[in-house]
Amino acid sequence: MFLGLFNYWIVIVLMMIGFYIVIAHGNLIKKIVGLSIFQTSVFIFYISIAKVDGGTAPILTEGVEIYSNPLPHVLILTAIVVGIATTALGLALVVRIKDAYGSIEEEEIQKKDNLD
Amino acid sequence: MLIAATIAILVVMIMAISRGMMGPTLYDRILAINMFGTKTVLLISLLGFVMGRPEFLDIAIVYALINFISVIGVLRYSNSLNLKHNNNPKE
Amino acid sequence: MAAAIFIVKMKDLIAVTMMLGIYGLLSASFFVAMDAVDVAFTEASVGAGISTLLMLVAVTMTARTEHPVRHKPLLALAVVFVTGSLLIYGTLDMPYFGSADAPIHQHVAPRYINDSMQEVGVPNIVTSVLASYRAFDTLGEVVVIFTAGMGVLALLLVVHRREDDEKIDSLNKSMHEKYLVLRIVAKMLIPFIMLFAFYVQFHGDFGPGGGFQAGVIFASAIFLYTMLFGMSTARRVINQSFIQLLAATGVLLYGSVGVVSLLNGKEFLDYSALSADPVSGQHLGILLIELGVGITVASVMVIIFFNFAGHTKSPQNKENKDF
Amino acid sequence: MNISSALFLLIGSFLCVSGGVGILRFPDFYTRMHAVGVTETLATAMILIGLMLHNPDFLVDIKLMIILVMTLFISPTASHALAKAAMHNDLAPVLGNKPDAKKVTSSNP
Repeated sequence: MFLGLFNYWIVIVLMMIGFYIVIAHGNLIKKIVGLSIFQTSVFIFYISIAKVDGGTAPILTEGVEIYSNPLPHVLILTAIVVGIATTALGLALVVRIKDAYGSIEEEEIQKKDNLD
Repeated sequence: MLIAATIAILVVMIMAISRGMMGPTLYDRILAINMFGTKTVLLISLLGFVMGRPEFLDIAIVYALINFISVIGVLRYSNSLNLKHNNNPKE
Repeated sequence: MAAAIFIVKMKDLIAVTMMLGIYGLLSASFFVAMDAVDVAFTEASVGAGISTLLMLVAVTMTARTEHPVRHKPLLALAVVFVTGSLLIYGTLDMPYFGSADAPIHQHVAPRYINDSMQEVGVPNIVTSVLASYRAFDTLGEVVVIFTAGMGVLALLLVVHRREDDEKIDSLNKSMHEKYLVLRIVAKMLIPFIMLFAFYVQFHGDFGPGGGFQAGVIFASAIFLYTMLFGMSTARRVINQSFIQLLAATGVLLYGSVGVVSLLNGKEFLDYSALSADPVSGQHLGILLIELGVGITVASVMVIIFFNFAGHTKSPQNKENKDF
Repeated sequence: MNISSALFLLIGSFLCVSGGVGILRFPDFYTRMHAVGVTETLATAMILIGLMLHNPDFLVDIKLMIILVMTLFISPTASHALAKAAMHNDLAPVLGNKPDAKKVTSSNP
């Protein structure tokens, strides 16, 4: 009966994995990886709700009546590219932190801050 | 037959993933990625035919290109990484 | 999806990056299965290629292995578990997968699907929604990308000292022997990749594709060149300040199309003002806007990559000076 | 669907699966790479030819052809680069029946 909700569950599992990585790991690069998994789970969520049974890709051709919903596709398409740009920004911050503190582990950075 | 081929490719993809997970060396993982990428190209072209709209092969072309670029990139940077590893122990 | 679970456990960050690459490929094939060809296109070029590369460069610049977690992850696990079960409880009211009468398919989507051919005249609905109906939104996205590129520039800018040509040549020669086969194949492929990027750019009205994808593909061709022919050679070919100028030009082109339509007495980014015939005006507007998007995305990606890859070298240079 | 196309697809799938078994079962990196590198190129070619025969549309055929040509370029090149990089970084192959060699392979990151 609940089989129709399967897609949401996959999304939630992925999202939670990403969330877990972000909160439980101290390594900053690992945190960014977690964020990007979280991000992808949101993409999958949007795309899966856009799917219509029996529909095809939203590019008009003759003889096809049912199309999947194009709106989420648009939103996600831009979100992916924006996502990579922001990820790059995050990685740039990590690199600078490494330059400044010599480490990318959260705890070591905090220790160094406390020493100052 | 199309569907059979799709299933075969899916099985192979699972095999490649498991090698990527087990892979004792870095190169095993790169190999797994490379194989996975090629299989994705095939999967996408097959899926286009299975779903009855084979116009979307552009995606497969992009995959083939990007796969190559990422493998080259990985190799290039893993090389520089290993050099660093050799230098570091002295410090 | 197992790849994601595995990422949690891995300590070796490079292996994590590899798995992220596989994860990107996997999610893109999922998008194809879900009819989202445009999205799959983008994810293919971004998720599988560029993000893996950037991660890898960042990993090489920082540390390779992750420190073991000292505190017990039980609290985090509990938080995750509670959030997850609440979310699952929330899904029980959601419409079933693939049902055609879900609320999302009731409001604007039918209008986009039924009327876009008359109003915009572009078969690819995703492109028409992206560049025409929601053009203002897309302008915002482009500005975000531009800002991110500028942020990376501000954080990682390496003042490029021009190395003497002899040094570049000698470096080039040593690399030439090392990467002989790769270089030849790359030389054959790079023009093709660039050509393909233009095809994607201008064919976006009819098939999957458009400015975002084309920009990323074009940038990846330059990445390939940079990786195989060295940073300094690539910088000789592509001037950094020129690229920065291009990034700004793309956004400017987009914005000025909007202003032109404003001056012609229509609303901001209403392309029917660009030409006497509304549909051809739409065509022109979409073409220009996609071009702006493509230029900005490509140049921002190149800026990001150049500064990341250039940054790797600067500590070594410093060390050399210290000795 | 005509018989020739089905035959090509069948051969391609078989090669794919054998490559997959190879990557899982072979003892060290070089043999694995051999298994993948050899089967992958041929399997891709077979499947793409099968699809070409299956499909009447000219444009789609051209695109399949482009993919095929590019795979024929890219796949061996990637294998070459991979093997060369592994060799450069002193990844020892497992030779003959020396169980010690395996340790060297696995200890190398």
